[in-house]
Amino acid sequence: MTFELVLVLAAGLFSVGLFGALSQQSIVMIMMGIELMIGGVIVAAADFWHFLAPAAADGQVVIVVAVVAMAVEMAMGFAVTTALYRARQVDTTDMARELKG
Amino acid sequence: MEAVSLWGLGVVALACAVAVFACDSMARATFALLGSLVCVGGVVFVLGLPYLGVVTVLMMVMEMVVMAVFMVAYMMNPAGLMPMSMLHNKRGALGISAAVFASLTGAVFLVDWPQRRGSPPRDTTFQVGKALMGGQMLTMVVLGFVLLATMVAATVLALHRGRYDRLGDDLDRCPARDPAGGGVGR
Amino acid sequence: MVEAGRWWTVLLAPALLLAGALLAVAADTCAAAQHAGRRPSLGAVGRRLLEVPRLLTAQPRTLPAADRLLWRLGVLIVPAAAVLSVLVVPFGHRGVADLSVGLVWFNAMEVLTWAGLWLAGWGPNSVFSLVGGYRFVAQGLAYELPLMFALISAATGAQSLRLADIVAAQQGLWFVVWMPVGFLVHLAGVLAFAFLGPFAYPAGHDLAGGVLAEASGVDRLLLQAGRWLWLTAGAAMAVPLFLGGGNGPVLPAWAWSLLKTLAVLGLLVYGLRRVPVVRADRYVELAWVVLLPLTLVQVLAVALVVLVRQGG
Amino acid sequence: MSALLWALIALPLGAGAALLLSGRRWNALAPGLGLAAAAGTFGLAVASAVFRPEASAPLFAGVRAGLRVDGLSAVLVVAVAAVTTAVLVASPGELGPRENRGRFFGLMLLFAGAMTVTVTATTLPPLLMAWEVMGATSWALIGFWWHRPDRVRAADTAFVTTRAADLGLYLAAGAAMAGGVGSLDLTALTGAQGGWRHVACAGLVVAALGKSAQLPFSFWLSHAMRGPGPVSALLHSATMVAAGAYLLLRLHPLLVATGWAAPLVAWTGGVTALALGVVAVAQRALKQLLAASTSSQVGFMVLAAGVGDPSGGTLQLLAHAAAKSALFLAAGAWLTSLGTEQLPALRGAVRRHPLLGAGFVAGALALAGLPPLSLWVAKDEVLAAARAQSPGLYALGLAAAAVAAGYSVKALWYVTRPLPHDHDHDHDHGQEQDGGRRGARGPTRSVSTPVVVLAAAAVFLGVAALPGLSGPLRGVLGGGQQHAPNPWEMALSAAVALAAAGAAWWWLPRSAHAPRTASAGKRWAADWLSMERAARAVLVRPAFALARALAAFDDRAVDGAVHHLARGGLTLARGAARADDHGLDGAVRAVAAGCRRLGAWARRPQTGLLHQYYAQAVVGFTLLLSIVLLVR
Repeated sequence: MTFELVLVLAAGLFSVGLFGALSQQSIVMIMMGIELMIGGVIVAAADFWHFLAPAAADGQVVIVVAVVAMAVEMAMGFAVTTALYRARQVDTTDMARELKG
Repeated sequence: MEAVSLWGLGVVALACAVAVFACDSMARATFALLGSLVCVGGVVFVLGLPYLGVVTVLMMVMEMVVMAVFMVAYMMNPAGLMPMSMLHNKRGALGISAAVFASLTGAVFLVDWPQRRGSPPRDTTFQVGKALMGGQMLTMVVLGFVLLATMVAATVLALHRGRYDRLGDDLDRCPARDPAGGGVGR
Repeated sequence: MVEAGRWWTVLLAPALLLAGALLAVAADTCAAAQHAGRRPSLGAVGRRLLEVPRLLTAQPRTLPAADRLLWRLGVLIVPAAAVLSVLVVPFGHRGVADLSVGLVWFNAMEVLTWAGLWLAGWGPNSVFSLVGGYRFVAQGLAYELPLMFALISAATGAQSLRLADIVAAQQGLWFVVWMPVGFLVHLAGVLAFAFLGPFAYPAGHDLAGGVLAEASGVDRLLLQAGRWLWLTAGAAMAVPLFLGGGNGPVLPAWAWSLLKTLAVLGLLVYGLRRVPVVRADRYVELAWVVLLPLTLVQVLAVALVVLVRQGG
Repeated sequence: MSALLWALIALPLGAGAALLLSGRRWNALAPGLGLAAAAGTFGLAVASAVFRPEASAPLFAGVRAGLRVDGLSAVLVVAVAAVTTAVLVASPGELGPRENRGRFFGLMLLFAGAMTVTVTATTLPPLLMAWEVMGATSWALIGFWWHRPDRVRAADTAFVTTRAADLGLYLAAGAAMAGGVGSLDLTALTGAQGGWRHVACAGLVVAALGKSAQLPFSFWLSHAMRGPGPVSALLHSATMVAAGAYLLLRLHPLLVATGWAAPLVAWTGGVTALALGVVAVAQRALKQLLAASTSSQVGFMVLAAGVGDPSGGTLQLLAHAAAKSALFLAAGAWLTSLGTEQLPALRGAVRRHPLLGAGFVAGALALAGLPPLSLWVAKDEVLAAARAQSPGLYALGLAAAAVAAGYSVKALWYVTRPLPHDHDHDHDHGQEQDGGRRGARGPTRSVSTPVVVLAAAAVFLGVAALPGLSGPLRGVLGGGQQHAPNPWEMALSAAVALAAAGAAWWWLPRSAHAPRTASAGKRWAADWLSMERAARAVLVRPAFALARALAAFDDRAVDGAVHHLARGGLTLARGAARADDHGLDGAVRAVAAGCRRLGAWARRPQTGLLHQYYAQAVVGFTLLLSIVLLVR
């Protein structure tokens, strides 16, 4: 039963992260939301690994990839934000609409 | 023992996750996120992946500290002293995430998961290491290149000065007038 | 061989750590006195130790809009992390907890200090402490990568992250002999995350104490204790990693460990006064441009040696 | 020998052509040249009459162009040449120096050449060609003053009528070819098989009657009088009208061979003689009177051809040619000098021009058929032959002779009246009325001499033909004459002629002053038996009606179809264009507008707001996920 519960935990983390990403205006908060979503993925991966395929290392590879993705996402996110901020003092997504249709 | 710790960590993680978007102070939000992710590391640790768990904690701590730095740099109200709602489309987001959560939990309980196949090896760290260096070498290589590309791209994007500004218009100024200090021979 | 100690070792380890820290403070006071030309005397040491009751009874200053929760959290994390990091260190052949990823655990706890100090800096809502916090993060970015590669070289040498295995791998030859760079970088790292001596930049006097500027009362005590505890923990960690832990010809394992730890601690305290405070941006340049390649080469060399020895 | 014949033909034709082409350039020299050519032709004619040359040349495949001067044609060739020379002598008087004399003399010589060829031809093609040239020159000469519309209309009427008749010749030629007479030789025509012979004969008869202005076709002769004087003298008295009669005389064997042709021709000739005689009596204009008399005299020739008396016919032809050309020359001269041809206006013309008048009187007397003049003798020959054929014909002939005497005396009466006192007045009146030629210039001698010569010929020719002396003439003509006129016949005809003349002379002064209440018959006769109106009614109007109908049909049906086709094409094109504009372009524009709308609509999700992108992404992924899960 714990398998499903941990998955629910993962879904919960993912959903809260999603809510944060969708509702927050500040770029930093959105990135925090995304970090939470990836955290959810990591929990799910560990759960799958632990309860479904412990013999194979694929679950762990997914976690490694997720962790790397988290790191890359944060690095690139802050790089873009820095460039954008330096260009126009923009710190919320609402102000950065240039790519509008 | 394992179930109790999992429950504990799960609840704390969710609480911290909610706290991230509930509290006004951005510092508190950041460290709530840190707390949540440390619990995630704990869950992974408890699920029999000690190395990945501790590495996750290690990485999350460094990330959150760096995020705190950026948060102070780019947030209008990092300390949350003037509470203002930086939210928009709250109802929509809530709706969507609730829907997602419902569908995921639905999936979790409806899908008949296959039985566990095989048993965990004695040393899971060795398993992942062997896999990354063996069967999943391609993934490792790709990750390596992605990280390298990220380092270069992030640096280029973040730097205010170009790579050759310091060498002057004719690229021949010596010594180079570099805004950032340091560098051999200067 | 090192195996997990019984439950009471959980209490013994912090006690030993505390004792070590006190010895270090005493040594430091003597060194300071000698440095100042006075004869080191028990009185000076006593006076130094009287700081503890003074801070305990002092009225902590309150600041406007201070983030008390985060401040308290920060101040607590620093010593707690030090204590938690020691749990993994084997004393002689017995350690508190023999984790398979003991090395990574120590590193994780060491990184927690970043969070703790930044929070301690952010908490009081004062400029000097915040700048102090930033200074520690900058210094952390500087020393972290070489330190990590130093630890990795030790782990590669022992082909395991478990400290027991690392100690076992040093039966014949201590790692310090063929990983000198790793050992020195580790010592520098210890000083750095204890922000003492050359790395006292975050708590620098130019910032009126930096992180410690607004700390008063118990907070200040905890922070100060944390610094010296981390120094002792670092020294204790250096022993199993590079100095063969409990291995030694005559004395029992724990005796060797103790001796080696005290030796490293003495070396460190001696070094505190010798090197001027290094600014973080200068040290980050040294660290990233010189130390990092060196440690990478070090890890490469160790890996090649291991492959050769295993292959052959 | 044939060279002589070729020369006889070539001289007139060549000279005529040259003069015609020269036009006004040699206006002064034209009369001299023309006269010289005519004289040359006369000489050659006499030589060819003596030597009787023969010539032939290959013309078409299997058909030769044969010419031969035998007895009959020898006489005619000489006659034609003589009359042509006489008329050309008189012409300069008629035509002023400002006229286009080159063209006139050229045409006259051309006509003479054509007439010579006609009389000497032995095969049908040369006859046909000459026949056509004669028609054409007659048309050109009648319409000589072509800038006068009425004269041109007259020439056209004459030309169309004769041409219509000439078609008979073509019919004959066709029938001959079909009938197996490949060589188209005139004498061989009788050999055509079966029906083709009748067709050929019919064609020839029609052509001859048309050319000789016999009954159904004679109205064109009244129009022919619109031409210049000499033209009437040469063509419409001696030669052209005689050609038809000559043709019938030569083809008498063919007429007899078909059986029905001979009596038909004979009776046509007789009736024409009588009818046209009455018409002549009813005429008030001198030239119209002479024209009608020509038709009736030619009627006698046709009668002779019908009853098979070539010598009588030829004698009649010669005598009539001489007499009638003299009368026409005189009439033409009076027309130019007195400016009128109306008989009352010509009262006393003889006294005004005594020499010319004498010639006119002699010609008229000969025409009347009074003994011992030439026409009386010729007429007796013909009547004798006719009596041998059938008494009816004899009676018809006698009546015609009487009428002939009548109209001749009428002309004589008017002309010989004493000059009215105010003769100048008449001149002016006549001039306007007739639009006459250049006014009161008296006829020169050049006109009088030929008239006198011709008149003398008319008189003395009769003597030669008297029974005693007719031997050599009959020898020339060849073919013995079975019916020599016995004396009582000659006496009877003389008596009839004298009685008719006396009666006319007695009756004329009474009718001249009586009020001119013309009876219906008189008016009918005056109007040339309204043949023209009948022809117009029978042929012309239906032809025009048919033409109009055809034109209407063509306009409405053919043009209509074409117009409708074009209009249909246009409407089709307009329809296609409209369809293209609305249908095709409309569709294209609609598609384009649709794409633009879709594009705009597709851009709506790109709001630039990051969180909305996340929302879209999440919704998208959940959909995908659900699809994947549900589908599998």
